[in-house]
Amino acid sequence: MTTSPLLDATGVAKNYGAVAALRNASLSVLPGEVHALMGANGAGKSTLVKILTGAIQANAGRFLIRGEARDIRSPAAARRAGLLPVYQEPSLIPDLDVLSNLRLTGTPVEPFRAWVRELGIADLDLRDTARDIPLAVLRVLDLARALAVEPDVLLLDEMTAALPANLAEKVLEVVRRQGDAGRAVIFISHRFVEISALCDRATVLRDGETVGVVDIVPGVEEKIVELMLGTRIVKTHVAARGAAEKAAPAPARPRIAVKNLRVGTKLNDVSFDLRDGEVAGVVALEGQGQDELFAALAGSIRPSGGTIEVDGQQAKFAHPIDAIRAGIAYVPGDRSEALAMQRSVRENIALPFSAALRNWGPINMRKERDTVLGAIKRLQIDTRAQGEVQRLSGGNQQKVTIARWIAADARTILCFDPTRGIDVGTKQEIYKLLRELAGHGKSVLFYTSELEEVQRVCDRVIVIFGGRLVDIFPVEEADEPALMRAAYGLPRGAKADVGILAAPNASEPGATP
Amino acid sequence: MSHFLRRHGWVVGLFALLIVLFIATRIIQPGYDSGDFGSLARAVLPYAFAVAAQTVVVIAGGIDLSVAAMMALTSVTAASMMAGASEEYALFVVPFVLAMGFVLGALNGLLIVVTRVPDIVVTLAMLFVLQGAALLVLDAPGGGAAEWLKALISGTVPIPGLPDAIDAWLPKVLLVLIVCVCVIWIPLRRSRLGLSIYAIGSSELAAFRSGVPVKRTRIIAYALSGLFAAFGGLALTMSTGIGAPIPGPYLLASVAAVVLGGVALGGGKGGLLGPIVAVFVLRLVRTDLTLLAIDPNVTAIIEGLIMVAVVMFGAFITMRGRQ
Amino acid sequence: AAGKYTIGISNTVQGNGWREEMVCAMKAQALASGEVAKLNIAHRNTDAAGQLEDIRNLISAKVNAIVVNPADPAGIKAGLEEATKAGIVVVAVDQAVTEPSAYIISNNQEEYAYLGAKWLFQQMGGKGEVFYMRGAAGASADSDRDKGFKKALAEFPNVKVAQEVFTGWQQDQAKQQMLSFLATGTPFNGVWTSGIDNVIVDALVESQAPLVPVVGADNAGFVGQLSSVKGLVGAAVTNPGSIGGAGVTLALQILDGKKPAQQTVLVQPQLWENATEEGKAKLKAAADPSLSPEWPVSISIPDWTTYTKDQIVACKGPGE
Amino acid sequence: MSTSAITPVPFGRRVKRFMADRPLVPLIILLVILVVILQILRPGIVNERWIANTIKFAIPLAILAGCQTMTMLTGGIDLSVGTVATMSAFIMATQIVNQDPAIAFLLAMMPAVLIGLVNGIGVGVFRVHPLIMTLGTSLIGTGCLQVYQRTVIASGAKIPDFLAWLGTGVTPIVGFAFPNALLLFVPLAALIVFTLARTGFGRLLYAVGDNERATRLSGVQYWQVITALYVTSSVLAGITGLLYIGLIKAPSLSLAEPLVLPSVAAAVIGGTSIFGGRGGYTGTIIGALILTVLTTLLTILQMPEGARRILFGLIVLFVTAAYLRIVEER
Ligand SMILES: Nc1ncnc2c1ncn2[C@@H]1O[C@H](COP(=O)(O)OP(=O)(O)OP(=O)(O)O)[C@@H](O)[C@H]1O
Ligand SMILES: Nc1ncnc2c1ncn2[C@@H]1O[C@H](COP(=O)(O)OP(=O)(O)OP(=O)(O)O)[C@@H](O)[C@H]1O
Ligand SMILES: [Mg+2]
Ligand SMILES: [Mg+2]
Repeated sequence: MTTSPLLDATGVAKNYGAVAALRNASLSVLPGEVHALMGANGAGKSTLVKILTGAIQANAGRFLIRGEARDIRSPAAARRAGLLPVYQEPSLIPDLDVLSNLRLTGTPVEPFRAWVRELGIADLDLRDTARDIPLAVLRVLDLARALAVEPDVLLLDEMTAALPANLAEKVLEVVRRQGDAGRAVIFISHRFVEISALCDRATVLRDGETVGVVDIVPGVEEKIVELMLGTRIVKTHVAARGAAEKAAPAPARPRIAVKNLRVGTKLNDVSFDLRDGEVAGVVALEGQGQDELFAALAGSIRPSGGTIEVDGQQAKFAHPIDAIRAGIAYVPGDRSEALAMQRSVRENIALPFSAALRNWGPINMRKERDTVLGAIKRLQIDTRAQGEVQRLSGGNQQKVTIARWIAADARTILCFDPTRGIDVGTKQEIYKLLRELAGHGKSVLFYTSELEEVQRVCDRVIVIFGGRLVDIFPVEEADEPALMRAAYGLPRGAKADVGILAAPNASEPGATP
Repeated sequence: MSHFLRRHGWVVGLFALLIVLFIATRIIQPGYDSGDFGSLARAVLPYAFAVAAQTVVVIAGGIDLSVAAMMALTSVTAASMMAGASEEYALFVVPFVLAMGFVLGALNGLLIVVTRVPDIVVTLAMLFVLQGAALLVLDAPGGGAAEWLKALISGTVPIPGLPDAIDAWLPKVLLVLIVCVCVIWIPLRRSRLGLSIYAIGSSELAAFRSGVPVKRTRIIAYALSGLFAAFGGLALTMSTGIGAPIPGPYLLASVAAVVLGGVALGGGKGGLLGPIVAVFVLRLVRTDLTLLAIDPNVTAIIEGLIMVAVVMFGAFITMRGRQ
Repeated sequence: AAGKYTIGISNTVQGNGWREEMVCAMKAQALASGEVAKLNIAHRNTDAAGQLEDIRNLISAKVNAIVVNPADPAGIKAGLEEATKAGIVVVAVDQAVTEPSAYIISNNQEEYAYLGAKWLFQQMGGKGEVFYMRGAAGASADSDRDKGFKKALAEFPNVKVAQEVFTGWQQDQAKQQMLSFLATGTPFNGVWTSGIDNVIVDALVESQAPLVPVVGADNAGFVGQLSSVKGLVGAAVTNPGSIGGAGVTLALQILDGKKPAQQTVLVQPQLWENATEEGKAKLKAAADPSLSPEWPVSISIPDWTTYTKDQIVACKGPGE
Repeated sequence: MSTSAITPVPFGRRVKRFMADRPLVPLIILLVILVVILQILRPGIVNERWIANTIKFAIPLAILAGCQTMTMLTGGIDLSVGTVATMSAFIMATQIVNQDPAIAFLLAMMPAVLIGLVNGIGVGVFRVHPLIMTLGTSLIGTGCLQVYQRTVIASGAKIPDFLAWLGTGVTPIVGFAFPNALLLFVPLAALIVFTLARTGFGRLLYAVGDNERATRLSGVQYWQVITALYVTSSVLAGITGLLYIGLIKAPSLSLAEPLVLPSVAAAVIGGTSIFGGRGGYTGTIIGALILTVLTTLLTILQMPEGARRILFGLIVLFVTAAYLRIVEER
């Protein structure tokens, strides 16, 4: 290829105290390409993006933009250089309305509106305050805001991770067209489907170092995984359920019985059972009421109608403590919602032990240590950054949120998108863990935004659309097209074209100019 | 309309409360007239500037404990410069003192940014520093003020064509307040700088990532606070004709009015109108209590109760709204 | 007889024994006079600007007279002028005001300091080092007293100030300052205090330091100590809080048409010492252990107040 | 990542890291430096009597700063401690005149519990900002105290001997005069340190200050923690009031108010984050000692009052900034 790179970074290093987030990373992006940045959790992808966009300063590194050495000292400077990021976390100012947010960054309004519409959000009021907008929509607005100024290089950090399939699909379409228009996109994702559908090349990071740059061709996944994980063994088929497990007789009464549950206008007349020893998957597009369902079961919000029965007894949850007392634990999708970031791994895992008034007294330190260590071992949490949870990588943070309930020995775990933004290796571990829990007679309610996971982990599938229960069916009948159709509220058996995700291999990798 | 109410509901409610209080005042003291309203406006002036000073930094996500000390320092500086000086000299003193407030406010911001010590601690330390400086300027109340400055806040604004009965309800001091605040606030509110101040108060990280120069904006917010405090200091000198080195009760009052005015202490929300209306409400409550000749000690209890009750009520409303 | 006047009161220091006594004296005198229907009291911690607000509120309340302890002599001129214009009689107590139309009845602060300092320097034999414990930096009463102290100091060239501190009229701060000073081992021969006196004697006794002569005010606690603490030589200079009652009397006289000859009436301080038998007798007569230690014992001023001790201690005004 | 252990670390960095791991060390060094300066300015001042006095005055400050430390850990602040301490002290001194000591004590602690409860409910249930809530209750408390004062003018006040003994007394042990107040303070401080480090309640304070939503999802009931916290804080303030009246021996209506801002400063100097989630009580105690010594130092320097205040402000700022720098090295 003769074209000179649009962006070329070499020898990038960044230390956080004793932890080296990046050691010798490099990245070179050509005009018109969609370039994947891949790596396990904690490999340093987000750190590299932050450095390239001036959000943090590198300790070392050389940066060329269109062949010229540039020092990117602030987000404003990166913006001037034509580099625009969409970070892993939303970056709209929460208390300003969308319009003011646009004014703040000097984004032209009309192109923004056009992009928002293009990205599949029809009814956006620019005077809405960012705080009141759902997370998934915020991410799309972030993207539209970046697109509106037509950047030379767009950096998307796990843009699709928190998006429901319908929005993710739109995003992928738009991103691919960016590449076609001669601009460059740096695309971070843990989803191979997206990478192979979208990207031209991939740079793979491991432990803060660039370990390879590969062209995306069919079948390259294995190679990438090898690069990403080094010697780590992957793809053991943990998710397959043993025959013995399946043969266990169904208990007489369900662990949890939800009857005609209603939450405001978001959730309507939903009924299902959750049995001991099963993993039930919830499949839904973004904002179909699944948030409310989980929140109601976890005791975070009060339902406006219907009943929840636990072990045959009707339960009323006024506070999460009530659900926890009933043995129901909630693992939220957003880790920052679940962790005390400045406290240690140990304190975070042990947090539920101190919650009840009668446990406010002196702590039995030995007992606590043993329990916590057991949970850490079981989840293989990398605790090198023990002191403060905020220094752990995203994947390890997620493990801590689950470890807490393993340690507390909760009977039912509500997992809301626990694999969001987690690398394949860790994902496998989590699948295995959920199956194990079910094997030990626990019950799990599992929402995921990745349909493929449903097939791997769940026994039954509960589909919700528009706040109503669409269907409940055993996993054997849940192939991806069937799930997709159900998620769109279509009856089982009907045929419909639901976009590129349904048949990812049908689309060619984007052509290089 | 519902949009407007949702966003400005609190201020509208405060206005309603103010009107109710005016009616109550007329009932308590049927002779309460325009002259008394002028007195109220004069009492409000230093508080209004103090609260404006506090509001700007609170919106920017900070707090300024040095507001009252800054008012004391600027007040004694103005008073000692004008003591025995000519009337024209005051024309130079006023901008000098305002600039001084601006610079010292910027120093507050600079120290916060450079030392990375929490704002509440930096401004607490500056409270002592500014108090000390005020004592070095004047070790006892004293100094003087130019006659034209004092005249600026007494009397009413004669607007041609308007009947005197209405003119009488337009005290000059109210005009001074509106002009001084609007000249700074309205352009600010409409500028990118103003947006940036709201942005850093709402989420510093998001603001930084949106390309807002966070440090510079913070310094400017504190500088503006200093400027408003300097206006407050001048207001003190204008109304009393002297400068007093011991700070008045403006710090607590400013925090209370900011909260009553619907500005979230976490930053990023609210405006200047609410807190200023809140100042009128609090001052009028004070007047009513005096008119009712309520035991002064009970007055303190009532003022505390109002503060707590109104804030609790506001919290209650937001909680209900969230559910 | 039901009174006919409404009197407004404005005071800007709250929670200080002296000021509380002043307000109680005002109430008691208003009650005892029988001429007052209602008192309207604005009594709180504030500055000159706050007092202006209070005075204007009292004008709005249409009182007949305002008795004011000014936060600053010049700072409330505008408000007092407005009051006079509205036909209200204005009497300033304790400190002077610059508004010419106001009447003033006050303790002589300069004389207060001069009297005590002069006695102290004589006790010290006209030479030595004095620990000078002032009031609140920036308060006008403090700077007036400083004038008196300096005047006495000028008369005794061999007396030096060992150290000068501002107690802020706060007991704990004063005590800590005294203890720190004692710990330095600096020699000193006398202590002059601006009314924060009993804690100083406590500090001297507790740390077993030599009991040097101490000058304070006529606070109940200190007056008691002057008779009870062995070996303590000291003097209490009167600074009656009951001046407030005198202010009410003056206001009523003016309302009744009996204007005084001058605008300003000064109440001269007295000095009660325990170095002579005569002084001791005076002290004994004045001592009143039943009062709060922060209250001045001179709870009445002859010719000016007519209430009884029970009335001032009860602290009730007309209609309460 | 383990390579950093192999490369030699420069000495300066090593010292800094050593201090960062033991954040108390720089504070203690500062305290010693202040005492040395004092000794140089006034040779002979640092003697047994001075030490006893300094400790006596630092203790009430340190306990109130403990209230600030605990509330600051949850992201709060308790500005009502001054009023609460004053109320307890004043009520004790006036009720002891004609009440049984035990009853007087109970009466004295009543407003403390009440104000703590109101603070806790306001902050924990109604979610009022702690700054506003505690300011409001302290205004109300002051008003009530003044009304109360009217009712006891006739009966006068008295300082119970026991409190005077506790506040001002010293007991010579092996030739050194130990202030009796230590009898109260040492167990109290040990209890606070233990509570913060080793009890469920202490854990919750840190966790709530760090991420309240996370604690809620873990089953923590915020209002319970906050109410218990503010009641504890108020009770501590009440006890401080009793100790302080024994020290000052003069009941006044603003007795402990001057301690409020320094108590915040002491907690901050001691390394507690005003935003919550970080800090501890040992640092606070040293912070209180530093402030007390600093006050003495400034008293001794013959300077105008204004200059002294300027110096005080600058030193507080400088110490906090320097300390932050050192601890950030971690
Ligand atoms: N502020 C910080 N302080 C200390 N260490 C940090 C900080 N931010 C990141 N790290 C560390 O740097 C490493 C790289 O983190 P980074 O967030 O870049 O990983 P990532 O590749 O984006 O992972 P993920 O896929 O989980 O998002 C991790 O080991 C992390 O613990
Ligand atoms: N401090 C602790 N350290 C370690 N594990 C704990 C601790 N407290 C409780 N656990 C464990 O957590 C699980 C549930 O805790 P929970 O608080 O419900 O028990 P508990 O009510 O404290 O029981 P009990 O009061 O009978 O000891 C149990 O397995 C228990 O052993
Ligand atoms: Mg990342
Ligand atoms: Mg990460």
